[in-house]
Amino acid sequence: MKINIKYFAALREQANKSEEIIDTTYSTPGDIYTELKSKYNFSLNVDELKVAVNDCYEDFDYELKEMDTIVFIPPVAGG
Amino acid sequence: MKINIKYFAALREQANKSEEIIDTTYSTPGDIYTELKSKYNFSLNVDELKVAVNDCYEDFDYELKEMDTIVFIPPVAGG
Amino acid sequence: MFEISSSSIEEYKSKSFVTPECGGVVTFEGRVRNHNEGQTVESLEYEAYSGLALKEGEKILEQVREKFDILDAFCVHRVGHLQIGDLAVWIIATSKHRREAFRACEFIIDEVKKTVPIWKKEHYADKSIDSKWVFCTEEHHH
Amino acid sequence: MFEISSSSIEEYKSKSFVTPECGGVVTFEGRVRNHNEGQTVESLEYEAYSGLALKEGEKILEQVREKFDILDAFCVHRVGHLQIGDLAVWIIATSKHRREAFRACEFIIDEVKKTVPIWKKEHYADKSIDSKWVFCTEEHHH
Repeated sequence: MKINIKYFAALREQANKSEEIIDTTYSTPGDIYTELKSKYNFSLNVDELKVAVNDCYEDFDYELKEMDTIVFIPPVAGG
Repeated sequence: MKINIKYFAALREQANKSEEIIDTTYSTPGDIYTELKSKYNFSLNVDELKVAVNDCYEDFDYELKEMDTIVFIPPVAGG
Repeated sequence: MFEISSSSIEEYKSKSFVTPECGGVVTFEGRVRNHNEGQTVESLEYEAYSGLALKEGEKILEQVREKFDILDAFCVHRVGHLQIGDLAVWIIATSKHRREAFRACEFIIDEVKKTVPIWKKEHYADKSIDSKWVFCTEEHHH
Repeated sequence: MFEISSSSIEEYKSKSFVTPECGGVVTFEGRVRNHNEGQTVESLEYEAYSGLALKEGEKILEQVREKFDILDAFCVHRVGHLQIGDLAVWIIATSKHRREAFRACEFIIDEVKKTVPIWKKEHYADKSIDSKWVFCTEEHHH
């Protein structure tokens, strides 16, 4: 299944890209993060993150569909 | 004893003047207000007012000196 | 600093109070609104006993510096005949951390209403109602 | 309305949000300060996930209208590379009575810091310290 991933802040720097389309056998954001964490050596653990699918907050066990867009959200620091 | 009186807000309108020098036998702001209240028919009672002598808040039994300046202060409404 | 002005105070809003250590700036604008206690207000007259008002205003700003960890605080109050929407009082507080600026700004407007010898007379749209000098009860004007 | 801007947001400060029934206006400016947790900060980079940030921002402004008796509320957040003293966020709340505007304005900045996907990276004067993406702990930045 193809999934679009966008990266921000620390994750963007560690992945060294802002966006990519991955082809994965996993179907939840939680499993996909585990896969990407090991690939890019992300410093943030999954319990430090939130996840958005198609610009809405969702759970890490949300069932993804082909070409959904995922954003893993590091702790925010606006203001 | 000559005392300078300045009037503001409702008192200014009721006295129909902003300032005057009076010659009085009284020596405290409290007694002078009673005298002026009866002269100008002021609507405010002394317990609704504060008093300043020479630009400082003082008590109504403050002992006045020749040519002190008194202001009787109606309830304030700034802001 | 506490000031009283007989002309528009809108221009104060563009003055900069920012310093490098300043993280938060809170401002309060008190404006003339078109109603009060069920009456349609047409305009307001503000009158100040300046000699004492400036002293009392400065006293409030001294208190606020003692009570809160702020960098700067300033207040200007308009006097004269004001129309609906006109700026009557403008306050700014700056601090490293935002909480202190919020607390300080609100403290200043609360105290200004309580202790500074400034009065206001309301003129009403309904001309059968006499203009009157209003007292500052809590939440009276803004 | 909630906005995100990649250029200076100073000009928002001169926009008028005043209506005839408005008595109180409270604004908050969050600015880049020159220090944080003992370090001398030289500049900040803000990055936003705009698609979600705008939705979350609007949600905060809806909440604030439900919780407080205000007339209007607006927030704009800057993104990009900011220098010391630059305006990072600007908020305005207008109301009939001042208390509601103070409460609303503070609520907005508190919630923006908690829920809107915006991040900041601090660059330090001491070049031996790596720039880092900081988390928003209470009273972290302003």
